Order: sequence, then C-alpha cells, then structure tokens
Amino acid sequence: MSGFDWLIGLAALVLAPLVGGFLRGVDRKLTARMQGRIGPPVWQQFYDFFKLVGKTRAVTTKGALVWIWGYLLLTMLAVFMLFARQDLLIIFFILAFAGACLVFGAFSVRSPYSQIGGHREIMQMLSYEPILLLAAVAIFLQTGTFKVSGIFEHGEPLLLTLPLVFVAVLIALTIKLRKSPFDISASEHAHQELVRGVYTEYSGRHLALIELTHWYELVLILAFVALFWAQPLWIGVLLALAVYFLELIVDNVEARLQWGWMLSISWAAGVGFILVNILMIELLFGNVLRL
Amino acid sequence: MAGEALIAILILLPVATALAGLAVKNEQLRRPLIILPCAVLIAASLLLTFQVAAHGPLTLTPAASWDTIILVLELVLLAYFVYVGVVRKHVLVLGLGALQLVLFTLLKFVWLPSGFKVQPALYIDLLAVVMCLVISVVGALIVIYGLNYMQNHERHLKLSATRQHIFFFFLVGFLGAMNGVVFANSLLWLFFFWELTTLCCYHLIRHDLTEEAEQSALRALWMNLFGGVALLTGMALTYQASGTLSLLDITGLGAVGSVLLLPLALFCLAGFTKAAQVPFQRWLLGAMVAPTPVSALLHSSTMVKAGVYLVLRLAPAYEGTYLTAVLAVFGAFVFMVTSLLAISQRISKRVLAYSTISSLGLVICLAGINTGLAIAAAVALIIFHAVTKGLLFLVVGIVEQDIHSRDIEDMEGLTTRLPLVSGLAILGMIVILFVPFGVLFTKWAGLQAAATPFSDLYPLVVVFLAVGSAAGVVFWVRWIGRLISVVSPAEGTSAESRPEPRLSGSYLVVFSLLAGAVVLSALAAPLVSGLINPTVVAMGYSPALDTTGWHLATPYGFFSPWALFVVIALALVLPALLVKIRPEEVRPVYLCGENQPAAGPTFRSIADQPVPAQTGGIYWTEAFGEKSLNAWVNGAGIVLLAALIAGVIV
Amino acid sequence: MEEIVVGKGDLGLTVQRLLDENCRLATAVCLDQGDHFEVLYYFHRGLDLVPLRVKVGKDEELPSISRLHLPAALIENEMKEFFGIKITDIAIDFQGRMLLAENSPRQPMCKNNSQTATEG
Amino acid sequence: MMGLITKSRIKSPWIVHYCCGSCNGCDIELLACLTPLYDVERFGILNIGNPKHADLLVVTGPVNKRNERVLLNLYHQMPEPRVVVAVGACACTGGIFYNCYNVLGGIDKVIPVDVYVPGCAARPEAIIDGIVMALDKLAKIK
Amino acid sequence: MSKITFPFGPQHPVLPEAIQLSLTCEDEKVVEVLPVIGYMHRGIEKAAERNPYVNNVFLCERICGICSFIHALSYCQLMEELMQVEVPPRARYLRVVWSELSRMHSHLLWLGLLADSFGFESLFMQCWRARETVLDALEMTTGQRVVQSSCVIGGVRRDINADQARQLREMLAGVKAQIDAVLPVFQKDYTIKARTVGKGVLPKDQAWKLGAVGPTLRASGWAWDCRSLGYAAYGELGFEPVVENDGDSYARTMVRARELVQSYELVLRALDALPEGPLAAKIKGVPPKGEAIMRTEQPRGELFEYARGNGTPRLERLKIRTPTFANIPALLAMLPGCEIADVPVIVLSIDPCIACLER
Amino acid sequence: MPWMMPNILRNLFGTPATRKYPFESHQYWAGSRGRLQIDLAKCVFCGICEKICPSRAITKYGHKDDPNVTIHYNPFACIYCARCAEKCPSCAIYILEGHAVPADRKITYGREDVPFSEEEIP
Ligand code: NFV
Ligand code: SF4
Ligand code: SF4
Ligand code: SF4
Repeated sequence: MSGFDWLIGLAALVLAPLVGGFLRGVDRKLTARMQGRIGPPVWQQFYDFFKLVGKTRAVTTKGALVWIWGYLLLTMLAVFMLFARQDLLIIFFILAFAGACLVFGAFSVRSPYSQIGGHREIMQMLSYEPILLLAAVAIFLQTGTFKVSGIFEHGEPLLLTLPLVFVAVLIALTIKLRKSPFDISASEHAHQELVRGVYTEYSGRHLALIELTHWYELVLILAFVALFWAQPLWIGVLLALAVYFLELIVDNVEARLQWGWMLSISWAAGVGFILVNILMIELLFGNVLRL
Repeated sequence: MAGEALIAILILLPVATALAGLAVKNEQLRRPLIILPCAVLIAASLLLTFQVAAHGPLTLTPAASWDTIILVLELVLLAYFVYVGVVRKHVLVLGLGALQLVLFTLLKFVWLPSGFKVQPALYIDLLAVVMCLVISVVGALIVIYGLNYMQNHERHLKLSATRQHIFFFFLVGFLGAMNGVVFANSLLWLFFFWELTTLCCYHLIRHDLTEEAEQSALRALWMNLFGGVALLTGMALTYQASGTLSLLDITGLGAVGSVLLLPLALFCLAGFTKAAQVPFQRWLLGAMVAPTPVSALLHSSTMVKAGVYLVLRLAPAYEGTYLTAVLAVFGAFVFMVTSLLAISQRISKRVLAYSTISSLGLVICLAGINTGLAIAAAVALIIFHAVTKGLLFLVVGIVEQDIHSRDIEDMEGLTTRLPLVSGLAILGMIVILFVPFGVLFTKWAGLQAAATPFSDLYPLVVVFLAVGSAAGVVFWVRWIGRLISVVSPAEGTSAESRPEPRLSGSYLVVFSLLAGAVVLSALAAPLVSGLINPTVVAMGYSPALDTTGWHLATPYGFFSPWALFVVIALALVLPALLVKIRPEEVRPVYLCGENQPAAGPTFRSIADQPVPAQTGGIYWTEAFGEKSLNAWVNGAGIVLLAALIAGVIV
Repeated sequence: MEEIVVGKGDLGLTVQRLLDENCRLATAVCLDQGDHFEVLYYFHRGLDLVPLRVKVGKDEELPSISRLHLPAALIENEMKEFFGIKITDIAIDFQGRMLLAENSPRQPMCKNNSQTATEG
Repeated sequence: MMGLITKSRIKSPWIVHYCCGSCNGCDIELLACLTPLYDVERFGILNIGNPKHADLLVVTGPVNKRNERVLLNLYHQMPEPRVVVAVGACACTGGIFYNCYNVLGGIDKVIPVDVYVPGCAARPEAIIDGIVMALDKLAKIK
Repeated sequence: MSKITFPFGPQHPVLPEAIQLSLTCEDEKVVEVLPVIGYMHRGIEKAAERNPYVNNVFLCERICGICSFIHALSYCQLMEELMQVEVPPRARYLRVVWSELSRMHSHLLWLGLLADSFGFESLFMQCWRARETVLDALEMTTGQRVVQSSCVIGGVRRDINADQARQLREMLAGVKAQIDAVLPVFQKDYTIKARTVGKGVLPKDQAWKLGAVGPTLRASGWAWDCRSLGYAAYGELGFEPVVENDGDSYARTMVRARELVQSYELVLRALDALPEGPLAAKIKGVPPKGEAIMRTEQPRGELFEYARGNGTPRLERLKIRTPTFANIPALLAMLPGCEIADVPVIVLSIDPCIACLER
Repeated sequence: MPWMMPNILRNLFGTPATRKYPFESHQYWAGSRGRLQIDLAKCVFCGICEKICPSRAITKYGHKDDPNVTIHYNPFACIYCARCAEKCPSCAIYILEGHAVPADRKITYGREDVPFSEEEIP
C-alpha cells in the first residue's frame, strides 16, 4: 500500500460523510420533486444529524450501542480500504461484518420490532452478498486481480464487458440502499410495518451514528459502481450519479416487496445475470475450453 | 525422539489408555489416567510436527507380525459388524457388513498374492502431520473436557451404574484409530483404521442406549459401511489396474491415467460417506444425539475429517482429470445446500452439524479445484474448522448441561445468564464468520482459487460458494443474535437470571486453550509460512501464498490478517470499553405505546391484561426447511454422485 | 318488514331458521326499558331487513347467538358491556372490556347509571 | 456547537402522531400536511412514527380512558427536548365530545401541552402555524 | 417453532388510528390475531341521548371525519323518517353530490393509505394530491374541508349555485385526469399486484356469513349496495353496484378504484339533473314516540342507524352500526396465515375506520 | 412496465403542487368557515348561542340585564359549525373564512376582545 493510497483512503474518510450527506439530501429533494412536492433543503441531512446529536440520550441496552459503533467503524474501514485500492473480496467481507454489527445491534435488545427487522436484515444480506462476491469474481475475470488497484491498471471500462454484472449490482444496490422494492428491514421512509425495523430502538446520537454510517455506505457503494468505468474516472463518477438517480426513480415507482420476492429476484436475476455474463465472456473472449 | 517412537505413541498410546481405562470405573482414578496420556499425545504430536517439518516425511514399516495382527483384528471387526446387523435385525447393516466381509476376504485371500505387502505401511508427511495435530491436540482437549461433561451427564441421567469407562474406551481409542488413518500409507492399513473409526462412531452414538440413539447409530453404521464397501471396491480395482495398494504410489505417480479414475472416484465416495456429504448427511444429523464430546470429537473436528482427508490426500492423483471438476462442483454444492438447510434449524447441535458438513464440502470443493492455492485453503480450513467447531460444540455442551436444552430459542439472552460461556460462543462464531479470522481466510483464498478458471464448470462453483457463504452468515448471525438478545434494564432483569455454573478446572483449561487457538488463528500468516505452504509443496503443488510482512498475498489478492485484526478489534473493543449507560438513560423498548412495567417487555392487550412480548427467532422454515429442501438436495446430490461415477466409467 | 317477536327461549331456534334461509345478522339494538331490556336483532335477507324482537328481564340471562353466527359476538359483547345485559356463552368474551377501559364507567348506557345520566 | 444544534433542531423536527380517539378529521388533515399541497417536509418535518426518534408529539382527539396510558407512555419514550402539539378542538378541550362518558377532554389533562391548534377539523394551514409555533418553543428549550 | 408475540398498534406508523392487533407469529407467519379495541371509544351513542336531537347532526358527523357527510346525512334521514318529513328534491340531489364527493375523498384517501402500507410513497402522495382537489370542491361548496356540516334535518344548509357548479365541474375534470393517471398503477403495477393479489382472500359465501359489507362484500362477488335502496336521489340516478369476484385485496382495491370513477359520474349526473326548489323543509316539533331505522351506503359499506324517540327533544336511543363494525369478523378471518408484511395490506383492504367502529 | 413512471417524471419536470404557506398567504373560498367573531356591541345577551352551541364553546356570564353580563367564546372548543351565527337574533356572530390561530395556551375571548386564559374565567 503506497503512501498515495493511504492519503486517498484517509481523505475519503473525511470527505465521504460530506458527500454522502449531501447526496442523501439530494435524494430527499428529488424524491420530493418526483412526488410533486418542494421538499426539504439539500442540507437537510446535516440538520437532522446535528439535531440528533443534541438530543438527550435514551438507550435500551449497552450492547445495542456497542454494536452500532462497530457498524460505523467497520464501514469506515471498508471505505478506507476501497479508496486505498485494496482487495475487493476483503472489502466485501468487512462490509458483511459491518452489516452484521447492525443486525447484532438490533438483536441485542429484546424488542419485537427491532428483532424482526434484524431477521429481515439478514435475509437482505443473504440476498445481496452473493451478488457482491460474484461481481468481484467477474471483475477478477476481466482484470486478473481482486485488487481495486488492478481495475485502474486494467484501463478498459468494465461496463463494456460486464453489463449484466452491472445490472446485478444494481439489484444489490437497491437492497443495500434500502430503496423500494427492497426496503424490507427498515425503510428510509418512516412508514413501514416494522416501524423503523432495525433502527427502532435507537434514538438521539446513536441514530445520528447510523445516519453517518449510511453516508459512508452510500459513498462506498457509489464508488464501487464508479469502478465499472474507472478509466477515465470522471465517467465513472457520472455513472455512479446516474445510477443513484436511477435508484431514486426505482424507489418511486415500486411498492415494497416481501423477503421471498427479494430473495428470488436477487438470486434468479442477480446471480443469474452474473452467471450469464461470465459465460458470455468465456464464449466471446474465450479462454479455450478446459476440462 | 525418534520418529518411529512418536508414531507408535500416537497410535498405540490412546489404544493402551483406552484398554486401561476400561478397567477403571472410579472417576477419581480415571482423571489422571486419561489426562496424562492426553498431555503426552499433545506433546508427541508437536514433536512429530517439528520432526517432519525439519527433516521431511517419515516412513515406517512395522514388523510383518503387525500385518497379521491387523488382519485378524480386521476380520473380527468385520464379523462384528455382521453380528450387529443380525442382532439388531438391520438389513442394511447386515447386508453391507456381509458384503464387506466377503469383499475383504476375496481381496485379501484371493485377489492379492499371498505375502502381499505394502512398503511403507505408514508414511507421515506434512499433510498427515496437520491431521495428526488436529486429532491429537484438539482431540485430546475434547477428551479432557469429556471427563467433566460425562460426570454431569450421568448425574443428569441418574444412572445407577456408570458407563463412562465404555465411553472413554471408545473415545480415547478412537484417537489412536484416527492417527492410524492419517498415518497409513498401505490402503489395507488405512481400511482397518477406517473401519475402527466406524466402530467407535457406532458405539459412541448409541452410548445413551435410548431408542433414538440406537436408530441413529445404526444409520451411521450402515452409511459408513457403505463407504467401507466403496473403499474396498476401490482398493480391489486399484490393485487390478496398477498392482499397488500404496497411497504414495497412487499419488506419487502424479496425474494418473484414466485407468485409476474409477477407484479414485470410489475412494472419494468413501470419503463422502465419512464426511457425511449429501446425500449421506442424515447420519451425522442423527449422530447429534450422542453426548457432546462425541459430536465435537468425531462428528466435527476429526472423524468426519478422515473423509475429506482421503479426498485431499488423493488430490495430486486426479489433478487435471474429470474428477476435479465434478468434485469441485459437488463440494461447492454441498457447501451451499447444507448452509441453506442450516438456516431452518433451531437445534443448536444440528446447526453445528450442518455447518460442519458444509465446511467439509468446502474442503472437498477445494481439493477438487486442485491448485496450490486451493489446497492451501483446504489445509487451513481443516485446521481452523477443527478448532472453532470443536470450541462451539463444547460451548454448546456446557450450555446444554446448564439450561437442559439444545434449542437455540432457549438460549435467548444467554449473555445475562452465562456471560462467560456465551461470550466464548459469540467469539467462536465471530471467528468462524468474519474477517480477519481463519475460516474467512480460507473462504477468501477459496473464492480466488475457484475463480481462476480451473475447469469449465468454475462459474457454477463460484456461484455455489458465494451463495453458501452468504447463507452461513444468516444462521450464525441469527444465533449470535439470540444469545445477545437481552431485556432492557428499564424493564427489570429477566426472571430466569441465576448464578453461573461452577467453572470446573477442565472447562477452564479447555476454553482458555481453545480460545487461545482462536486468537492464534488470527495470526494466519506465520501459520501459512510455517506449516501450510510446506504442506502444499510437499504434496507437489507450488505454494500460492506469499507471506512477506506477515501479510497474506496471492497473485490476485491481498489480505493482512494481523493489521485487520488490530483495527477490527479496536472497532469492537473500544466501544465496549468506552460506552457507558447511566441508569436514568435507559428506557423501555418500543411497544406501540402499550408498555407495561414488568420483568421483560410487556404490553397491555386484550381486556387491559398485560401480555409479555415475545421475540422469537425466525427460521424461515417454509423456505429453507428440511421438508421443502431435502428431496431436492438429496436428489441433486445423488445425481452428482452418479455423474462422478458414471463420468469416470464412460 | 314484518317483525318477528319471540321469547328468549325460542331465540336460538328462530335465529337458526333465519340463518338457514341465508339471512345474516346486520346488528342488534338493545333498549333499556326501565324494568326490562328489549333486544332487537336485525337480519339481512338480501338487501331487506328482518327484525326480531326479544324481551329479557334485567336479571335474566339471554343465550348468545354467537355460537350459531360468529359475527354476533362483537355485537353481543358491546350490548353486554353497555347495558350489563347478561348474555351467556359468547364465543369470544371480552369480559366487559371490549370498548370500555378499566376506568370507564360501567354499563354506561343504562338509564339509571348516575355517572352517565342524561342531563336536563 | 450549541448554536448549530439549536439551529438544526428547528430545521428538523420529526413528528410522531398519535390519535387519541379523535374522529379522524384532524388526523387526515395532519396527514394532508405531509402531502404535496402542503408539504411540511419543506421545514424538515418527517412523520417518523416512532416516539424514540421524534421531537414533536402531535396529538389529535380528546383522549379516552384507554388511551390515557398510551399517551403517557409515548410522551415518556420521547427523548428531550420534546414538544407537544394538540391538534383540533378535541385535543384542546374535548370539543364536541365534552359530554361523552369515555372522554377525558383535552390532552392537557394527561401531558403538558405546548401548542394548541384550534379548529374542527383543524385546517392544514392552522396545523402548519401550530408547528411553526412549536418550533419556536423547541428553540427555547435548553 | 418459536413464537413471536407483539402488539401492532395502538400507536403505529402504518395505522393512522389507534387499534391494537396483538399478533402471534411463527417465523414471519401470523398464526393468531387478537384485536384490542376501545382506544377510540368516546361514547357517542350515549352523548346523543344527552344532546338535543338537532345537535346530534354535528355530533354524528364527528363520529368520523372521513365519512362525516354520510354520517350526518344518515342521521338526518333517520330523523326525517322518524318525524315524517318530506325533503325537497334539490336537497336530495345536493346530498347525493356531497355524498359522492366525500366517497371520492374517502376512496382516494384509502388508495393512498394502501399505497403507503406497501411502501409506495410516491403513489400515496399522488392519490392525496388528487384528493386535495376533491377537498377543495367540498370546501367551496360547503365551507369546510373534511367535516362539512352542510346537512341538516329536513334538507341541506348550503346551495350550489350555477357558478359553483361550473367550478365544481372544472375541478372534477382535474380530479378525473389525476385519477386516470393513478388508477393504472393500481391495476397493472407488477409490485402492487405482488402485494395484493391472493392476499386476504375472502370467499363469496364466507363474505356473506361473516357479515361483511361495502366494498369488502362487493369484492367477493355480491352486488349488494345500500344505494340500491334509492335513498336521497339515488333511485333517480340509475345506480348499479360495482362488483369484483376474486375476494382478495386486489379485488377490493379494484372495487374502490371503480367506485371512484362511478362516484365521479354520479356527481356529474346529479349536477346535471339538479332540480330547482327550496333547500330544506321546515321542521316542527320534536321526535315523536316511535322507532325508525335508516341504512345508507358509506364509503366502507352499509351504515345502519336506529333511533327511538319519546316525544322529547332528546332521543331515547340512537344506535349506530358502522360498516367497519360489520367488517371486523371478516378481517379477523383473513389475517391468520398471512405474513407480517401482509398485515397492513390486509388490514387496510377492508378500509377499517376505528373511529366509526368504536364511536 | 413501471406504471408510475409517467407520473413521477411529470412531477419532476413540472412545478410542484405545493402551496407555499406560510410564506404566501392562503386564499380561502368565499363562505368557508374557519374563524368566528362576536360583535359584543350588537349582542343582546339573549343566550341563544350558548344554548344551541353543540360543543359549549360560548358561555354567558351574568343575567341578561346585569351590567357586567358578558359572553365568552372559546375558539379551542368551537367546532365552527356556524349554528350560533345562523341563530343569533341580532346577527352579532360572524363566521369568517380563514382559520383560528394556534396558541400556547387556551385563550377565550370575552368583552372587548381581551384575551383571557381559560383559568381566568370568573
Ligand atoms: N360509518 C362509517 Fe365510516 C366506517 N366504518 C365509513 O365509510 O369511516 Ni370513518
Ligand atoms: S377536532 Fe373535530 S375534526 Fe378534529 S378530531 Fe375532533 S371532532 Fe374530529
Ligand atoms: S345569540 Fe347573539 S345575541 Fe344572543 S347572546 Fe349569542 S351573540 Fe348575543
Ligand atoms: S360555531 Fe358552532 S361550535 Fe362554534 S360557537 Fe358557534 S355554535 Fe358553537
């Protein structure tokens, strides 16, 4: 890991919340506009954040708080590693750990809503984990390495050879961003049969921590999307923003589905697409047949 | 010490101890009688490791009289299986036992020339040493654990006469048999020890002599006998094709011609039955009725590993053949489906059993992939799996003896009741599940190995691996979740809180040792450079892992266990230390505004009556239950096995 | 809309007959007539109504028809807690706590309830 | 920092709405406030639906005898600073239900109220005015 | 299997009103539902005995702010029946106009809430946006948005003059355009179908036996609508009930969607046929001794009212059986066996109104 | 086909429907009922309004001929039904468009429109 990588990684840790918070604000603004409303100012997320920080602490159990810190710190670690151009597989594993911390947080208090939310959250992990891992594999097949740095060295945009993988990643993204139709464990909007699902029992500054983590997550995910057009990177960034916009639209044109649907869609479509894409590469750019 | 002596100790000391133990019915006496040899065993295995690591493989051909002894014992053993079949009126056991006896007699006395002898009979390379370490260190610790466990167990069952001597006879003797399996080079010897483990397995499962135990034991027996038949057939065919029964010869030839493929496939089949791979998984699930040390020792860390050991041992032989692809697909398939099946399980030991099968599937898959990286991952997985799964089984055993239940639902909020034990359990599961720990390192390496197109079927393999590892997350995370689900202090302490069980010495020894091993697993790099890479090299592969700077690097990826370990430990430990909650800050949970002060979350419901809110685990029984999946899983498993055999015949 | 008047003993039979004619209970109205209650059951027969009138003394028991026709349970519970009419054997009995809470007045609809007496 | 937090506070009031036996008239007007025509999200208002996350407790309805305890519980589950807004004649005084036997009449009988919004049903404009008023109160809480 | 028991409500973001369903689940499957009601009970029937009968118009329409107009209408018609008052024709037609307008606002509101129950926020917004125009129309013609207070015993209080009628038509055209943009989403959207088709099935005979009324009953194949009785001016407007046959949540949605359009047409027809004449008949005296019943069709089904007068300004008994009350048994029959995520959808599919249910 | 798409795109690129209240005042329909004013100068203290008010929002204090007689009006109890305005013999009660203003205490209005809080009522 070169000094440059360290620098970028650390810079990302500082800047990600700003970008993420702003993007979430844009999300709310655009969503409002799509619903024919004016919507909140784009800085709204930061107001929310600081307001939450200023509330009195109200907690249920200690465990819940500990895990939520883990959630934040591990997500930050994943962000750092992605920007420091480390191994994609490891980044996804760390992300899974972070996600699990959120679930543990939800599980660590005996509250029906947060626990059902936790269960649904693991179902979500079951849905998107394979897609992410397989996407990493597909990228590997193109670049010959699992390291993010390899993608940059690869030069040629991945999107051209991995279009279906990209689509699959979009499915995973929808789940990860908690957007309709897959906002089943905790919806970003408040109206859900599980109240706020995994976040139900958090309040005040711990909710702010979760919000912060979401910002990091958002940046991480969009950065991953940008990797599909890593050279030149500005196209990748535009691509990521376009994808984000697409997610907003999808969020606004679909109803929430149930976990069974989510699982079948992400496995059949997501995993299926990646499989087809890999076969496509094999046939088109064919490594010779081996047995 | 000379290698020969070490080998003798490792095989014979357990047997001797077992025999001695049979005579001792006094618990006080039994303790030193068993603990001492165990310590010796551990020491011997460590010494052997250094010896082999430093001076290369050991060979040993005992005097010819040993061959005779073994032959006699073998015949007795096979006859005993037939006897069991007759007495228990079990057609399958009877049939398969008889078949084995016939096959063996034919092989020994008809097909093989008289005086046929395999040189060397025992061959101890690094792979064997790794297995031996697992068997002797983890195994010995489990045996020591068993001392206390069985006391409590019998106290709980209120037995009039102790049956512990029988238990320890098989348990300790088993260690010797197991070492025999991994040391054997002669397939004839291997077969003997193999059958010996089957015998121990049968008796240990039926130890409690309940109807369920008997049935499970018989099921385990016939399935293992089936494996024995496959093994024997394979031996016969091998001899026919190549005139040898030495593993060294078979693997040493490098990639063999297609003549040996069928026997190799049959050996793998034998391995699958031992490793309880689909569709033979039912015997292992049934075996969970046995006392927990048995599950930990035989059914997770060692005996089932004999199956994958055989497959792994033969890996160089089928490198680049049709077998690799099928094995990889089969292993990955088992890895996936058993992980999925585990999602619907709420009996803790069944979850562990499924996850064991799944890990073994992964080893088989890696053996199938058959590259240096894959083999390294497989060896690492054998080590890490034995340690972690052993730990979890033992923890479950303690929990079970305390709460008298194996049901994960009854472990809800265990962290308040048994903080130490549940802490160990959580740690164990985290170590299994997450970076930067050992098991995940193998998944990392395994995925990379699977993604390097080793065969045209590799996309299928990676898909299975990806889905399977995600499924693993589901049941482990949920289990941890059940353990840590506690009542908010605002709602009073839960009613069931009571003092922790007395921490007896052996518990403490076992757990501190195992937890220590867990921490060591975080230091994967030295382990790889010191043991795993040499093993891979010794098996004839090029080492794929670079360990400079104690990082782990493959040509395709980079992973720094210790660095991540430090960061992640800080991310979890610092909050745990720094976060404090004050009593005035705690509030009850959200119950739609109908909270009612009581012990635990309670809401006012119909007719203003308070009703406790329950937070059960969700097991998605309909989607992942055995009922809905088993037919598919077994069907696909059988198809894959048929493909395995048919493919090599055609 | 011809009205059927039955004694409380015949209630079950009559209701059963109506149900057999594919009628269903629309609602029941309880009236406090000072010394006795009057219960008016209204049945739907298609879009029409069939009234059924029963008189019960204040401390007499009225058999529930909820065993014959489950939806009646809610209505009977309501009558029971509003008037204190003794309806026995309701399929789902809320014990007088369906609409009324523990600190609500008991039998609020009764004429002689001083807590809820009609003003002026 | 305090200044920032106070500013954020009035920019991001999250609502939990509880209906204490109202006739729905005021509830739907409150909901209407969230919809495009009135869009109170302009002020950062979210109907968050969970007392633990909320800053504003908006109550409609006259509080009946079973609801009393629920209202109290919700109020206590909200972390401070919190503000209570009573919407509609019912929530202020009991309104037309003043002589119903199961009604307490006015939520100030149960919890302290900071802002009263009159009307039956309270109009969205009145509710917005009320919430703006509540924000002033919120800013003043130390 | 392990059990999960928790309260769903009284305060819950997807339940706008206070009701508790105490759910017991195995996995995510609901195995037992206990309804806990009484959170909205005020005691209106008793209050109606305490008030002068005239004031009860205002009290009754505040049983529920969503279906308020028809509550008032129903009470007025009940009193007219009891006191034998002839209502002038213009008043009868105006009543139909407002009834149907309030049905439109109720159905739009419901469609929005349904959309919200499965997380379709933008659709919720869209429905409520359309509804605002209906409310505007109501405000313009009656003076208030949700609780109109425009019906009195003997007739109506407000007139719709020619100018207003023209404006009303314009507004309705706007609403129609918005409805036309929204309804296809409910009819065809894949995700909505996934969430509603086959959820909470109520077979035809069960629907009748369990006492369901209104759209809940009509979605199970019964052409059963109190408007067919021809009260107010319905008899003259040519009314046909809307029927669907599948009996699931989707069918119930479709019934309401089609009724929305039907109501729009009914309003226009009533406006076209609006006769000239006085707005209200004079009322003399007090309710005589005797009984009367009145049934009207609320947005949620049949509203049944019974009154008994005793020759004083106060009624001796006023009984109100609301449609939700009748639909609850059907709801309880539909819920067990569904998933937790289906609970809000199925609960909403009967369009429960707890304020009405408990009065 | 995402059937909602045309709707949201139309919204996105059109102007929002939002009324910018409170930054722009709201135009109420003529004849809508939102506020009540009592002109005490016109009032003859007949007490009819008190008697017919369905929610007891008006209270008369003192006898009609009493010099201190006054009526109090409580906007927080009023349901804006306009019955009082209809029935007042001297047309002293006006019901106006707009909405009654929220307050942090329940103020009632009496003589000379001085605000009273509820507790101050004699
Ligand atoms: N009556 C009445 Fe209802 C009910 N239930 C009607 O549609 O809404 Ni509040
Ligand atoms: S104030 Fe009026 S509209 Fe609001 S809830 Fe009360 S009665 Fe209904
Ligand atoms: S009715 Fe009119 S005149 Fe009579 S007291 Fe009321 S305001 Fe005064
Ligand atoms: S408008 Fe109605 S409620 Fe208000 S004071 Fe007049 S009569 Fe009373």
